[in-house]
Amino acid sequence: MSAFFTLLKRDLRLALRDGGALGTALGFYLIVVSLLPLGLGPDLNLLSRIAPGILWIALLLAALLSLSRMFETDYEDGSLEAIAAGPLPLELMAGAKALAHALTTGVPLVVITPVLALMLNLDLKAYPVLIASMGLGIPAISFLGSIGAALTLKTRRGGLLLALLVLPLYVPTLIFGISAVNAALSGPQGASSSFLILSAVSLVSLVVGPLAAAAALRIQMQ
Amino acid sequence: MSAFFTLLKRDLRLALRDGGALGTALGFYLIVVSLLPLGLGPDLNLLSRIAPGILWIALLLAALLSLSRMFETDYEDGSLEAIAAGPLPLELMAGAKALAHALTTGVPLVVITPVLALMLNLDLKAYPVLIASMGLGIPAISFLGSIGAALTLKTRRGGLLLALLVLPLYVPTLIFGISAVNAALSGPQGASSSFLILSAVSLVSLVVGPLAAAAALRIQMQ
Amino acid sequence: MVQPLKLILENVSVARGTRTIIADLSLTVAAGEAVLLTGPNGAGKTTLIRALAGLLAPSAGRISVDGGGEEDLAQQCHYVGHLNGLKASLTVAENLQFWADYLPGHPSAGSVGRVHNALARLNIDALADIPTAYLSAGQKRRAGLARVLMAQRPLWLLDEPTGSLDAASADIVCQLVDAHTANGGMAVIATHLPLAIKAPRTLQLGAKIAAEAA
Amino acid sequence: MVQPLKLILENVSVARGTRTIIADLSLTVAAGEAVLLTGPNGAGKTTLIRALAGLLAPSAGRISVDGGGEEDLAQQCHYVGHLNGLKASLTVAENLQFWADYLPGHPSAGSVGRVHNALARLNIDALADIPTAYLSAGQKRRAGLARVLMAQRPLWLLDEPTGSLDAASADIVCQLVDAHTANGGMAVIATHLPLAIKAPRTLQLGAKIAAEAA
Amino acid sequence: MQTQTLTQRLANPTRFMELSALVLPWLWALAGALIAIAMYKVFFIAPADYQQGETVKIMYIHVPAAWLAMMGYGIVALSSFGLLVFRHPLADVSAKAAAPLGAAFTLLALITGSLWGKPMWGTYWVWDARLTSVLVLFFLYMGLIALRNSVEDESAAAKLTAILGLVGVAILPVIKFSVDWWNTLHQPSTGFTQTVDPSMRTPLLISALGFTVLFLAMHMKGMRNEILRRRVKSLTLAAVERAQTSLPEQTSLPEAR
Amino acid sequence: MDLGPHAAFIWAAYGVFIAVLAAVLAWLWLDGKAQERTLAALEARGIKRRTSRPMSQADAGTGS
Ligand code: HEM
Ligand SMILES: Nc1ncnc2c1ncn2[C@@H]1O[C@H](COP(=O)(O)OP(=O)(O)OP(=O)(O)O)[C@@H](O)[C@H]1O
Ligand SMILES: Nc1ncnc2c1ncn2[C@@H]1O[C@H](COP(=O)(O)OP(=O)(O)OP(=O)(O)O)[C@@H](O)[C@H]1O
Ligand SMILES: [Mg+2]
Ligand SMILES: [Mg+2]
Repeated sequence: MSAFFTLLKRDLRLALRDGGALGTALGFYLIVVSLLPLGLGPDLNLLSRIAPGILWIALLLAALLSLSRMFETDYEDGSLEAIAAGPLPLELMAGAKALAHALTTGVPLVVITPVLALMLNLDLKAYPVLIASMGLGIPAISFLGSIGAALTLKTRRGGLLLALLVLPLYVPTLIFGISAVNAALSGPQGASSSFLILSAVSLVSLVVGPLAAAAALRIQMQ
Repeated sequence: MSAFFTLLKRDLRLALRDGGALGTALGFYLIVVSLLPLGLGPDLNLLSRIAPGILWIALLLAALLSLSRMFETDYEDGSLEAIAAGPLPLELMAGAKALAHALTTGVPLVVITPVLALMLNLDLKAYPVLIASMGLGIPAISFLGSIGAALTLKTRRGGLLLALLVLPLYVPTLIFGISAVNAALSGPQGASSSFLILSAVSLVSLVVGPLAAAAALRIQMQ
Repeated sequence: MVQPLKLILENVSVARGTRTIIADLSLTVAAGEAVLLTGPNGAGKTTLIRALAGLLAPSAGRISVDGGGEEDLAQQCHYVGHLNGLKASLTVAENLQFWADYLPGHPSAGSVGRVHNALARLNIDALADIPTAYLSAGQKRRAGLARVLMAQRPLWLLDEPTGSLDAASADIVCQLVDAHTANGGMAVIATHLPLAIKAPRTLQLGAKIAAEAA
Repeated sequence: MVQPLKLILENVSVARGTRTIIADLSLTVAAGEAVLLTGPNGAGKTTLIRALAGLLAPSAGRISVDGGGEEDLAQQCHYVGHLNGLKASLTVAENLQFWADYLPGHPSAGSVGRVHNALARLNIDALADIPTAYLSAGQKRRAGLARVLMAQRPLWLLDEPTGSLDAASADIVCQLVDAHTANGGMAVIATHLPLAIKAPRTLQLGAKIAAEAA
Repeated sequence: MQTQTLTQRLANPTRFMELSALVLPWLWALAGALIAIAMYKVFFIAPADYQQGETVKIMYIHVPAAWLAMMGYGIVALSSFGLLVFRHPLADVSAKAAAPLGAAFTLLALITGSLWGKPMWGTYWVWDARLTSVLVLFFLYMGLIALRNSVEDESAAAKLTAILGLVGVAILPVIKFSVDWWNTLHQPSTGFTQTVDPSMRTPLLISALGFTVLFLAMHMKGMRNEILRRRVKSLTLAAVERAQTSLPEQTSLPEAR
Repeated sequence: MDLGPHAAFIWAAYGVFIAVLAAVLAWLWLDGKAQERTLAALEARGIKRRTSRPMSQADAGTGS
């Protein structure tokens, strides 16, 4: 297990040092959300109505964009092979990288969501549910995303492919994430079933993600 | 001038061969637009009302995402230096790269816009204006974007930075692009002033973009 | 002293794409032996080394390490290829520290001491706190090679280790290899340059294949 | 026959970051001369070559090519650094074809013939239609070096050209350099290996500087 | 030695340090006095607006902050021009010192504006042209600071930032005229300072003047700090170099011919 | 002083204003002090600038 944390620590440090991963995603999120009213016009009612959906989609896209780098930089500079030759099973290695992605990308995105929600005039009641649903969705995003990242490792500029592969996997997360928020807005008890399903999706992806990603990596490194 | 076209041809061929640049952008555009109804619910009136704004923003983001590669791949494999040692002034070189970006990213994005507009139930009247405004905006996007690409060339994962630097430059394009569409929807003659300004913005960026990008590249290659 | 081991190749063939690059090669490397792979460009040196590192599956035959535990090939070797496996934004010491912590423990010293030691042996201790992005080609190479000292493993697989090194550094690398083999380790090294290694065995890879290719 | 030229360095200093790597160097390279830069890792060979290529501005002093046109330094030289400048997804021939078309014309042959010629001289014509992604290290290097034949320029700046080449290919490169200097060209070559070039001048860069650095 | 022009003399960092040491205390004092007068007038003399009530008091800080946000960018742009075109040795120091100050005042304009917007418009934020363009200005400042921080080599960072600074000037007219392009809740800027009642105009002008002087003083102080930082850096490097020359020398320096 | 129903907004605005300005001023002051201190320490160790050119580019850091 100590190898797992060593790897995790290194990835976190690299993310901090390079700044880019976190930065890209956060900046993108901020920018998408501030461009939106420019495009849709300043109608606050309209904005507040579409706010949960917009925020969820923007978050998903921001996280998606940083996925491609999950294994790529290590592959390009030769460290992925050396890491794979280390003590950690490839599954745990993929898990560590996905976790690092969740921590350096997902969490900061969720943390600044309230500020953006304010600018979109989101109903105050919706804040806790929105944040909670996003927090629950983050693991699914990063761990399912790792599958796509591993599959597209060697395709140059695999951006499209990655997005195309991962998007269908994200649909349940997105649907239940948003429906949790909408349910909470309409009644006090409505959200709990959506939350249950969301958690289930996340749990499943915690298992499936690393397994599939490791299998893909094994083939990629041939 | 023949060197300019040689370079342009090479960039176009690379874009086709690698597939990625075009692919990433197109895929991203498609995905954003198809996620939207999932996030906002299937209310067609709502969708058609926000369609021009959404399409413009999604196009902008899609183009923005592929910017970072404009000079980066050539810098990383050492060809940028060799190209700079060629017959073309750096300004024209930057111009050729921006033009290649416009042709391989901007144009395909504009071309598939009608399909996506259909999915969002955009008012039929708006199609020609939307396409025209996007077509007019494309040069501004690529040429202003080249400034950001050159400025962030050496910063690792300059994604955020690039977006942060370029977004403010894109605001006028976005505003006038959308206002042209809205004006056309409300009356037959309304759009022309927006179109004029949009063309002016594009023309200015055709000049400013290569100049600033070349200045930045000169510093980066030191 | 590592447990005496043997690297055994039995009728190994390795293909790249659709072409068979290495055909029906049998070879035994005993503990304490160093094998130099030579041959023209495109002969298949890199291909063979990657197969030994478990990164390419042989299309026929079997590669195994005999006498060791049941860990697989990759866990028994240090592979340093054309790429150095360095993170440009981390300093040299941080890069090595990661490997020292990540790779399973080394009996003789704490991981910090081990890094320190390796830096000194490769004569890059003055560069310890510099991000690797700022190193010259040879300095990067040495930092990359230092990884083999971060954990004790029986088999070293080095692909043109001295390509961008000056004579003094190349000697240092040869001494490291000598010390490793003297200690019962094995090494397989692809090289174009004569290396000042004690008693190397040389395996010349097919000029024929290369002639086809180039 | 190229017009006789001279490369003149007057009291040139070059800094990297804040450190002066090359201090107060004066040097004249006459037409037909080849200069080998040697010295330990980190001595500043790459730094000097990049300054000659116009890619690093000297912090003091002046670098100029005398007797040529008024084009600037970068236009007078071919610089092949540690990187090969190849596009992985284009074939070897396509890569070279681009340079042949892009760089200003060569009197003797059409650009297609020129590419063909260069491939043959570097003995990689069999690889012409293979994407460079699939080449071995030495094959890539040769494809990268072929760029210097794509346009006639008086000054060749090569950074460790033979690093990953086998002996035969290294000889080919040396012959190319000889032919270039015999034709009145100049060459400055950083290298760790002895090169079989006719009558080279050697410039040993400071061991002192390197000792500081490494 | 030619006689130096005034700008040449000011260009000399040593001279700048001497001059600014003399001027700076007076600037601080002047700024403090002006702001004190303004605040006295704001809280004890100026009337409440018949429409906006007492919330109009926010104006006396909001408007100066907004003006200084734009002035800050003006300084950045001018300095960038000075660096790229005249290679003025102090230009980059000035640009670097002005960016965080401008960003701070932009943030203040945004925050005070929001806090004024809630009672006036019923919301903290609307996406109208003026507010959005000020937000964009804030992004631009962030971009300048982030770009400078992310480029390792200081002189390259200076020049790259200057390029961005110059390209970004386009934002200033956008902010100024954005109110005319878009239907907007925000006060149009034309002639407000002329038409408003003197009982409110005088404190506003004094307040604006006071904060402008404060800005200039802070900018001067920031430039002094930056010059000192660069001196420290070059001295540290000298120290490192001295330590290194005491290393054993192995062979001679590059052969010179 | 009665600031009417929206007093909280006025105080908040002034409060934030003062806080931000105070933070900037404190940063400027502390930063200046820190630079002066290190400079003095270096000079106390007898380290002088290599070039005594008063207009040296290194001085302003704009050298290329
Ligand atoms: C976050 C919100 C706000 C921002 C970013 C903002 C920004 C600005 C800017 C940039 C200016 C200077 C314009 C110029 O000189 O051309 C300005 C001036 C002004 N603002 Fe705001 N503002 C905001 C909210 C408000 C609110 C809520 C009010 C009052 C209801 C207000 C009233 C004024 C007034 C009266 C002026 C002076 C106009 C003039 O210069 O003639 N602002 N604001
Ligand atoms: N990914 C690949 N796909 C297909 N063929 C490849 C691939 N990589 C290398 N080859 C081919 O396999 C052959 C052997 O390559 P290899 O890299 O093993 O040579 P090498 O002996 O290491 O040469 P060098 O001395 O140049 O490094 C070459 O002809 C090369 O073109
Ligand atoms: N981008 C950079 N920034 C700061 N210092 C650098 C940079 N690149 C190289 N250096 C330093 O400059 C010195 C000279 O490097 P250079 O690459 O010129 O050496 P070299 O002689 O080519 O060595 P090698 O034989 O290893 O290629 C080294 O000490 C190196 O650490
Ligand atoms: Mg090889
Ligand atoms: Mg070098």
